[in-house]
Amino acid sequence: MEDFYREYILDHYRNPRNRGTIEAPDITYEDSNPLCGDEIRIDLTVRDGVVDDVKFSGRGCAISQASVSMLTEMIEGMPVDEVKQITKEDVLEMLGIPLTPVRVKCALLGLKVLKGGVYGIDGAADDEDL
Amino acid sequence: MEDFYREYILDHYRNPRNRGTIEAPDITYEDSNPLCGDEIRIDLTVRDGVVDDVKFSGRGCAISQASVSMLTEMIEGMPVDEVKQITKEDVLEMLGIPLTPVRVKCALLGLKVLKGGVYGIDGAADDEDL
Amino acid sequence: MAITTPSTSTIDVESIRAHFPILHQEVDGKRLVYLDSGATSQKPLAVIEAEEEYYRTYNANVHRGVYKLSEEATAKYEAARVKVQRFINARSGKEVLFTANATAALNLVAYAWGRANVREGDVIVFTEMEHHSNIVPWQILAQATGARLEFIHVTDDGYLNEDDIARVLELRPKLVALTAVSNVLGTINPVKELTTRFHEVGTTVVIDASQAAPHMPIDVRDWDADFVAFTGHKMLAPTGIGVLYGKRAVLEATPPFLGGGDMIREVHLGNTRYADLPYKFEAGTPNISGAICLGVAVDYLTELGMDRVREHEKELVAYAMQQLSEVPDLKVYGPPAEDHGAALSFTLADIHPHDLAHILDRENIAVRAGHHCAQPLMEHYDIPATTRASFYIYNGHDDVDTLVSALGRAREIFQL
Amino acid sequence: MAITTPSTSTIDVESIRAHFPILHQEVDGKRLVYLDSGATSQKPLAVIEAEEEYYRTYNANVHRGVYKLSEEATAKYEAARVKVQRFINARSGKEVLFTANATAALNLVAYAWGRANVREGDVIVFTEMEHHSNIVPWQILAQATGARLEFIHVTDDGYLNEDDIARVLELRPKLVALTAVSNVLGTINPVKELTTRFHEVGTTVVIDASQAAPHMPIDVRDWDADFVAFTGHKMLAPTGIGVLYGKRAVLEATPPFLGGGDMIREVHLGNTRYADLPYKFEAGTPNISGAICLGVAVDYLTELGMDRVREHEKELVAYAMQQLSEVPDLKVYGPPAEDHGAALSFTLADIHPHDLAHILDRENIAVRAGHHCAQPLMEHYDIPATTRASFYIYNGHDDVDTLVSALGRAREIFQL
Ligand SMILES: Cc1ncc(COP(=O)(O)O)c(C=O)c1O
Ligand SMILES: Cc1ncc(COP(=O)(O)O)c(C=O)c1O
Repeated sequence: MEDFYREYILDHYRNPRNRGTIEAPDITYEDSNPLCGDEIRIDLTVRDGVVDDVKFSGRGCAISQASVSMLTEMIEGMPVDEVKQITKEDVLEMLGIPLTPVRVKCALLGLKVLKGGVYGIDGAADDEDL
Repeated sequence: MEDFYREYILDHYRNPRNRGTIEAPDITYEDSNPLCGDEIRIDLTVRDGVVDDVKFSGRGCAISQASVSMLTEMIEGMPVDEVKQITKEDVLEMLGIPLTPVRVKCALLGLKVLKGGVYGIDGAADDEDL
Repeated sequence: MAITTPSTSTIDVESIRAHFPILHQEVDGKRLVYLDSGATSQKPLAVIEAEEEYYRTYNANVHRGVYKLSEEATAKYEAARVKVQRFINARSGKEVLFTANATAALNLVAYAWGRANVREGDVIVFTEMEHHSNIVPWQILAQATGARLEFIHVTDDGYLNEDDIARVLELRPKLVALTAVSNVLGTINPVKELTTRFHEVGTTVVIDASQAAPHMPIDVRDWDADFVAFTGHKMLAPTGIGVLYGKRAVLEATPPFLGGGDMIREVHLGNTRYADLPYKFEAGTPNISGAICLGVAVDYLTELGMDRVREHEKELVAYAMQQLSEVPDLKVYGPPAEDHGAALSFTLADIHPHDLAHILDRENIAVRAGHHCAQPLMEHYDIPATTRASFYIYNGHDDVDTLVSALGRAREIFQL
Repeated sequence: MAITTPSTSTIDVESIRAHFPILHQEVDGKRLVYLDSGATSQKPLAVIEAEEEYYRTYNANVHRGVYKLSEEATAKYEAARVKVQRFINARSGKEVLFTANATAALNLVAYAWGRANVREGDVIVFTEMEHHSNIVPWQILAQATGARLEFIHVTDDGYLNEDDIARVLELRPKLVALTAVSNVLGTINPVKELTTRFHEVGTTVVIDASQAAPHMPIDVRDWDADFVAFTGHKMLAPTGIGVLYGKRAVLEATPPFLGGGDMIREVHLGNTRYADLPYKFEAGTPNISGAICLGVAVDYLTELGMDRVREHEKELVAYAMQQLSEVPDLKVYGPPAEDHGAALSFTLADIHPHDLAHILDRENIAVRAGHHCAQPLMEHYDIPATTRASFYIYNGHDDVDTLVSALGRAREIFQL
């Protein structure tokens, strides 16, 4: 169990990075995990094709919150084209903990919202197409 | 099996008594067995509180047809008040053959229609209340 | 009548029967000759045991549980959806909705799609050979919306009337409801061809595959129909589970039907956002064990091979038709074996089908007698009822032979 | 918090557990502590075996068969209806309709009764503690008809807000939908009293008894509500079977909902006459084995005695509340034990319920985490979710103790 709720996961859960909203974002998207109700919104500003600022809001479990918090750290300063390339596997690797199918959904909610944003509404809102 | 399709049952099936309709009946009623679709109509004339003439129409299996045929014979000349007293058991005894639950419904369709008629529409149209 | 009698059956009936516990029961030393699979099929041990395993080892509510049992139940439930998807060759599991039975599936279309799309004066078409479950929902829809009903009648030899088809096509109907295989006449309808013709005039096509899915390969992509309904209990699965296939785009555009748990994304007191497909149409706790067992049934049929199932039944129906043609005063309904599914209806002289079924039951032969939930068809042929023998993978020539000799006995009892 | 701790429990949990095969499984040497019966109950051997027996020995379609198997299936199916009738003290089997689950039952009312009776401007009331299945159908109905929704909110201690009740009574609503027992707060609502008050202003009363029927005696005649819905899988029966009770006169006056086989008396191409109660509302092949097994479940509960079930759970919930009150940072929702059903919701510090349920699962404790299909209630308390332990006849003090010590472990993991 300690494997799972590692120090850094709890740290991101209790001290999320980039938490908040952006007043005039270039991209904003939100979605929820229909099965648990957790919801996440991500706001982005983009300058010269690169993520300039990113903030997230919403609530959820330690896994979904730590995941989105780490994800925002990862994409700060990243070209949007590269953001589009981020895969499930990248996120799961970043988290670095073993996950059951249900918890994978928690872990990927942030990515789902991010992709929904960078591809434009409905772009990749679909689990299967993620 | 010969127990079941006795000579007189087949006789009533193939040579039904009182088959037909009455032009200006005092009482007419029809109903069907919703589960098999068999339908029976009975027309009656009443004089001085006594069944004067009775005819039946419709179609069905040997059991339902024989039963209604025998029933019409039974009630010709019977006071309507007595007709109202006829019970399930009377009909089953009249038929004189062993019946499974499904076939009991066939056997009692004629009585159900008769009761529906003499009690007035909806009077005893209900299996449970028969 | 065309007869094909291959020397070897492609399906080994004896080895199949070994999988069906109910067939091993005897009454008065007579084995059960079950010829009522058109009403409901018997279940192989694999299905019975899958149900037991579910309740003994991993029963839990699906989708919302974080614990192991619930994860396992959810995984198996969703795996069953994928099995069904492959069985009918749907593009995605999102196109496969679990319902209570075929009736619930057809009503889903009539209520959800129907109320959103059908307007006063629109034409709704169904055929004279439909099961009541593919008639009454459209009557109720027509009453609620003021739509007009039009019918495709049948010919005396059990095919759809081509003149009627041409006539209703000119009306550019909003919807046509058509059975893939008649449960009374056995007629196998040309679903693909008719779907194409109706699509050409902009008609939404609903196929009742209740008597097709258990008996022959079905390919919803090839058919191209908008909706396809069928029912688990006729294809080796338990009662209480059915399927509605819908084209994804059509389902996306259709509002939900039943409201409740699982079909929502967000509920507030005053309004609600609905879930994605397929959950939008699956309100409430599903029949979890039923769906899982339908998956097992589909595995069983797939392993057998639906082509072989069809070959087996075609041969058996041909044999039955030939044998029955030798019973005096017996009349068989429906097309010849090559266009004929697994249901065979007949009448015998003036013996009422109820009496006939009763007599056959004394020989431990189970057939169905009645209108088979197809009263308009009975009206067409002006008969109150038929006796129906319907076949499946566990039936063989011996069943036909037992039936035919019992029919002789019925003739004696009725002094024919 | 009021605590009652009788020295002897009225139910012998150990002997009950012996009847539930699933409870005998261990994971890593830890026995299953199943605290999610509010989502779905486990099944006793009697039910599992009844299902197996059905498919092994007398599976057949009901109502229309003349042969032995079908007669037996029909007799057992109808006997199950009578068992349910007695269990809820309905006047007649005609008042007991089998449905797929509680959700289908509530939607039946919303579609069949609702579309026939609710007009633009009418008021429909439900409470803030309803399950989505008793919310969304009324939202859909309101949208379709132009009716207005009004709500009875809850107080912070988990009761219905009396001011709201008084307020909505003045609106003389067309319909009120009310849960007998909350699946989140555990609140046992005064169904009889509220039914009387709503009847006085002419309101039709729909009771969601999904969390009541499994856990306490219910008497629909005493309640006097017009409709009562509940679901089999929460009361020892398989998935895919539910019940709608309706007062006979109300059901007689209600048009049918789903159209299809079995619910008809006579079908012609253009029109149909419907069957009598209860068949008018049971279209298509029912969940035959599900209904029969619900009958067996009802037998099991009746033999145990619903009064004793309630006593057992009241005592257990009181014990659990007391034990949980000793866990730091833990907050329990809902009323004290005497007004509290078998579901107990709580939050623990800043640990998200999903994480908590996950940690408990590692100890082989099954609880539910989430909004429990009651999002409006979550909004009321301004929490995203709760963790819910829900009890049943096979739970005892040992389960509570295991839960409490695992909660201590969760605190450690989360460094509280
Ligand atoms: C109070 C309440 N009502 C309705 C339901 C819905 O039951 P089902 O999902 O079986 O339709 C549930 C359970 O999920 C419930 O707890
Ligand atoms: C052609 C056809 N359609 C629909 C149905 C209805 O199936 P179910 O009763 O399982 O809903 C049946 C069987 O009864 C059928 O034979």
